[in-house]
Amino acid sequence: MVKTEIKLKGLTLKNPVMTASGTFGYGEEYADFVDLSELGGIIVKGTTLHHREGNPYPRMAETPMGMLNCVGLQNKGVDYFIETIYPRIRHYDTNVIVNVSGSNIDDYVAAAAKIDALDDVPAIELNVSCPNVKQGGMAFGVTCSGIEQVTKAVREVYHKHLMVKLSPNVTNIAEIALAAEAAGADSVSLINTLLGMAIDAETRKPVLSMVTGGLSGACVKPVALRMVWQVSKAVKIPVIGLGGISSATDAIEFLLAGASAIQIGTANFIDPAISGKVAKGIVEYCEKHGVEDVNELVGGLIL
Amino acid sequence: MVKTEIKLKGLTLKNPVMTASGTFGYGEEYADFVDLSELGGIIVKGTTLHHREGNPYPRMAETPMGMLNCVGLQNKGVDYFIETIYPRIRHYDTNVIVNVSGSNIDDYVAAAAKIDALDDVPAIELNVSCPNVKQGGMAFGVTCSGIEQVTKAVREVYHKHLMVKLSPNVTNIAEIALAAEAAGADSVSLINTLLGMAIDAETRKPVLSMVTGGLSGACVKPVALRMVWQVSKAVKIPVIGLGGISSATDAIEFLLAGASAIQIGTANFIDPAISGKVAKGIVEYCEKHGVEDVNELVGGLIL
Amino acid sequence: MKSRYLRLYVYMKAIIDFIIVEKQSFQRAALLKLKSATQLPEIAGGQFANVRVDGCDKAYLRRPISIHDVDYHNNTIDLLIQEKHEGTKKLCALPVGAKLNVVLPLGNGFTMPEKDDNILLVGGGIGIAPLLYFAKTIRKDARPCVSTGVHFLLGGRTQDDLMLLDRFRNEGDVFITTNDGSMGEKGFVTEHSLWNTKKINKIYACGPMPMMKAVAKVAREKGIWCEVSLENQMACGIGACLCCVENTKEGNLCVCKEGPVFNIERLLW
Amino acid sequence: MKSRYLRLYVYMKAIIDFIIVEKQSFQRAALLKLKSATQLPEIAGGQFANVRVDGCDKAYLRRPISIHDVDYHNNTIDLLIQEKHEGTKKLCALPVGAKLNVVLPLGNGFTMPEKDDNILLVGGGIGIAPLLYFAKTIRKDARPCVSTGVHFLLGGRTQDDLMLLDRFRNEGDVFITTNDGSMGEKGFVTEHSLWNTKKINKIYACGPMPMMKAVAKVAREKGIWCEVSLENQMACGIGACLCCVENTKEGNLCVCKEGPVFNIERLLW
Ligand SMILES: Cc1cc2nc3c(=O)[nH]c(=O)nc-3n(C[C@H](O)[C@H](O)[C@H](O)COP(=O)(O)OP(=O)(O)OC[C@H]3O[C@@H](n4cnc5c(N)ncnc54)[C@H](O)[C@@H]3O)c2cc1C
Ligand SMILES: Cc1cc2nc3c(=O)[nH]c(=O)nc-3n(C[C@H](O)[C@H](O)[C@H](O)COP(=O)(O)OP(=O)(O)OC[C@H]3O[C@@H](n4cnc5c(N)ncnc54)[C@H](O)[C@@H]3O)c2cc1C
Ligand SMILES: Cc1cc2nc3c(=O)[nH]c(=O)nc-3n(C[C@H](O)[C@H](O)[C@H](O)COP(=O)(O)O)c2cc1C
Ligand SMILES: Cc1cc2nc3c(=O)[nH]c(=O)nc-3n(C[C@H](O)[C@H](O)[C@H](O)COP(=O)(O)O)c2cc1C
Ligand code: FES
Ligand code: FES
Repeated sequence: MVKTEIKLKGLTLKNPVMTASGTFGYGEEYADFVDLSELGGIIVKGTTLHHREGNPYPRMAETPMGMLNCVGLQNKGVDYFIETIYPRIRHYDTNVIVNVSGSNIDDYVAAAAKIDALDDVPAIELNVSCPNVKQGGMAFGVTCSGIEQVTKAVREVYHKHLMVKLSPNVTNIAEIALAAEAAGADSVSLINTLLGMAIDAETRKPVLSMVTGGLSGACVKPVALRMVWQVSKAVKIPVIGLGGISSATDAIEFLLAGASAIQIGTANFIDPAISGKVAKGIVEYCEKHGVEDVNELVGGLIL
Repeated sequence: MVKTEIKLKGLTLKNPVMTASGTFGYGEEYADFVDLSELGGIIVKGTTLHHREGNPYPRMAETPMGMLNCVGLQNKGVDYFIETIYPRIRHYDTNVIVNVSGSNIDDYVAAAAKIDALDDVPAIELNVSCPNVKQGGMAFGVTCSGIEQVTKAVREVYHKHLMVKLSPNVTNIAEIALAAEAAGADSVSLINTLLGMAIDAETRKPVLSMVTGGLSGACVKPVALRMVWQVSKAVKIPVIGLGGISSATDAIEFLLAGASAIQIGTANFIDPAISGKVAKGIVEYCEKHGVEDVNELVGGLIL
Repeated sequence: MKSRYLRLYVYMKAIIDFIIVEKQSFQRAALLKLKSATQLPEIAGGQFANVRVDGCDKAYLRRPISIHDVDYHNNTIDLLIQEKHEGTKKLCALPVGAKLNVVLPLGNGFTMPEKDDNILLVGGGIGIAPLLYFAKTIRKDARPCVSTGVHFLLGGRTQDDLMLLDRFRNEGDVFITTNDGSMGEKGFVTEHSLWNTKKINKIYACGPMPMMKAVAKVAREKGIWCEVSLENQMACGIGACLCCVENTKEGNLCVCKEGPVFNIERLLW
Repeated sequence: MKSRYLRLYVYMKAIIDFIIVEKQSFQRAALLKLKSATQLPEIAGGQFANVRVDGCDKAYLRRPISIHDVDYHNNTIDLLIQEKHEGTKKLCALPVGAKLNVVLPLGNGFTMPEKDDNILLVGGGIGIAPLLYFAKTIRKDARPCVSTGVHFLLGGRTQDDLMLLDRFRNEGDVFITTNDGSMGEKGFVTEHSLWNTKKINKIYACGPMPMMKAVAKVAREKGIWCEVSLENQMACGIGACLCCVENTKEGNLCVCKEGPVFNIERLLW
């Protein structure tokens, strides 16, 4: 039996596979395809203090082995989440983690404090890296001082596992990760989407309503893997790797690069059963290669 | 007859299609496939003051709709170029542009000064963004002061068209472009490769000898297009767009986003005749859409 | 009523590897019959499938395609696919014997009519696809078929757009318009003479946006209940990504989950 | 001598859309016969083709494949392809009638032997591919064939690796080793008894690295002239990208352009 448990501070994952925020709804949407109890965790859709309608349609453009989105954090707000969604999903036999976003520090803090009170949510993922909202969002994630401020402020009110999600749209991601660590993050997750753009040559217009959007999917994997490697060499807290993971082999590569766990995003759209398959595939890899504990793979890159 | 001529300061392209440095050799390699006289220009392999052996093999990894390389500027040095290669290629009926690299400012300046003396080279492209060399290279391209220093120094000795090639591995590429403009660049070209990485899960080793390498090809197009758009809104000098261009439609998108001309890189490997096809395809697009002069497309994005 | 509850229970979504067992090619479209080795989930008229396009580097995401027909006995579904760009071209070029990975059934179908309804099913171009199976479900519903039968009003630019008319004629009366007059009455569906002669109290429409907007306009003018099936761009197809939203009176709703069928009263157009 | 110059002149590279006209499938390999509608450029033994893999999202770049045979009269080439990962699997799965876009001929072939040479062509695994056509060019060269004929020494792990032996027997004597002894002598090619019995002054080798290194070692020990064909990873295949370099006594050389065939004297191993 391969040991697959990953212990992070205050957060135990039964295996390293989680699903990425904004790509897995609230888990319910995938329940017909995946046994949710076979996942290490589910990170639900970005939640903000107040209701947000998100950006206008069109919000999506297909790109070579990837997609752009400018959803813009459409959600009904943290109170609606607590009252209506949380009761439905709190008893999943997996970690339910809430992705928290805001347009200013007070909003982040207020939303995080409300979620701190939910018994069955062991962690939040602080989204300081969403490229699709005008205020806040990515702005916090691209400077050390921005990330420090918001992480510190949330740290004061949030007492469980605090994961900070990093933007790849920066010159030096290791520096940003160190700032999050210094400000009290329990882990960092990366990458959020790369800022991109699509144009329709026929109409001469941008494809997306917001002109630019976030790039995700298989195409970003090489960049994500590089950043996970750079960050995991720099920080002491665990790193959660994501960006283009579409198979168990991809997941193993992120573990080897230094990720303690991984998230699957866009690949859920291509194969709604992929998260369960990756969890199984990691075990198969370990069996084949005589790895007794998945933790042995973490940072196991041979240079 | 569609007008396709693009006039840049001291550099007239018969059409907006050039080939990207490091992907088109010295043009000779493609002469069986493309009529070089049908191109706006050829940017030859990165040239340094001294001979460089480049990095060890393996230098390449395939990725989803893209590739990583860590060639590391293998070349025989500027003197060899001038003595042996230049005489062979100077009489091409197209612009021969030399891509110049260095590990320190003096080297850049010395190489640029030598090329300034070549009658049949109307421009250089300053490569301050190569991610595959330890010293210099990208380091200059990721800070405003770095790019300012090297551009200023080269500007003093180089009297023809000075194109500065930008790295996409930065938080704010518009800022970097403005620094290049202020320091005397006649144009900026972007993007160079995105820093990425590949791991072989079976051997647990990095695929590339240098661990990381530069990502190019169709997968990077959305990021490149976004950066071209951001930069062309910020600067007054012309912008040369590249990154993943694989068809005439892709090229049109870059023109609409604000590029005055484009370069084709990795796509040359997939179809060695693609550069000529793109040049023809742009004309066909213009004919179909009643565009009389390609310059009308530049920055023609309808918002 | 039992069938209603049954339905709610069985709309379980599945990922199925189908094999193409029959194929009929048209001008720029194809009809594919897909066979599943396992039992099909129950499917409502107007629901859709999300189809993976293997071996097409221009189609990373799945392609949403309406379910044109279902045969529970043989575990087959029919898809009627029009070539648009690379993804649908690749699908239309697939040979018999090819494998097709499909997620289904997705979305909410059309609302079943009541016994006394006078219904009109309006299809434009490839939008005719879901209407066939919907008509079949009406006729096969536990309750007796709507008393006046099923009427189809199908529109195309030319005769070539109107495929498989025999299939439709098997399920009801078929009225036709073409823009060029090459078949049926000349003009748009909304210009057909039946609007003046027939009694209609429920419209179900699927087709290009301008056509659906025109139908909705007619419905509003005449005060007729009307459902339309939207075709917003989708990424996940199951309500997870929020990419496919339609801005409605209730705010942004996912077309893949709350739709694709909407009563026009909910829409802002 | 005329043929020499002629060759230099006609090694023009071309991009050709071939059609697969014949196919033979093996355990985990396939032999494809590709027909061109236009005249083939002249091709030397040991040169390779760079093949685009359409409809495979795991193969963005072309795949270099040796030219196994050429028929200038019918404008066909043969490729012998072994399934490695996705790209070659897709190629091996292509049906007769499929289109294949190929850049050829690339690289420098093997050096033609002289009349009095005693030559041995050593192939391991799929490395046997280029040796067939090379042997044919030797026999068809303007000058009389090497006096002692062509000898092949072909090695595989098992019998299954040794395909198309009849083709090789048509061109010369065939000697065989397999690691498991299922065919020919048991052991590696370098352990075959012919090394002790035959007079050899030129070796041409193609196969997996360990095998080529072993052959090079034997050649050096015995002072025999030896060329090997390398298989470095390639991006462009035409000497433009500098990805495929082999670190040689002359520095980093492009295998696609300066090779794939190298005299072992130039190599660092
Ligand atoms: C619920 C629903 C049911 C549909 N039923 C059918 C059907 O039965 N038969 C049929 O031929 N077509 C149907 N369509 C339209 C079909 O999905 C598109 O024609 C197809 O996705 C185009 O793919 P492409 O690769 O050829 O075109 P591309 O334009 O290259 O596709 C690029 C992207 O845009 C999306 N897209 C393009 N056109 C449309 C469109 N009209 N609607 C939604 N997304 C689009 C694609 O899914 C893809 O993500 C339906 C669409 C929806 C939403
Ligand atoms: C000059 C030359 C001649 C060759 N001749 C033949 C032949 O006649 N028959 C045959 O079956 N194979 C031949 N090969 C090897 C063949 O190119 C590889 O097996 C093939 O590229 C693997 O592709 P893949 O998608 O299956 O594997 P993957 O491992 O998925 O390929 C990933 C990347 O690595 C490269 N790569 C992988 N293996 C090799 C390899 N052994 N050599 C070079 N590049 C590799 C691929 O081109 C691709 O870029 C030759 C290689 C070279 C360089
Ligand atoms: C449609 C869509 C919506 C997303 N919404 C969110 C979000 O609400 N919060 C967040 O932190 N990341 C969001 N992301 C980013 C993903 O969680 C993930 O970081 C990114 O897609 C890269 O991973 P992938 O390539 O595996 O998809 C979203 C991504 C997509 C494609
Ligand atoms: C193999 C290879 C070698 C390259 N060498 C250079 C170089 O010497 N100098 C340079 O400025 N850019 C170099 N580049 C970057 C390209 O010129 C181009 O900026 C990049 O590949 C993005 O464009 P593309 O996606 O069209 O390839 C190289 C790229 C590749 C793939
Ligand atoms: S397509 Fe994802 S929510 Fe509708
Ligand atoms: S593969 Fe590009 S130089 Fe050899």
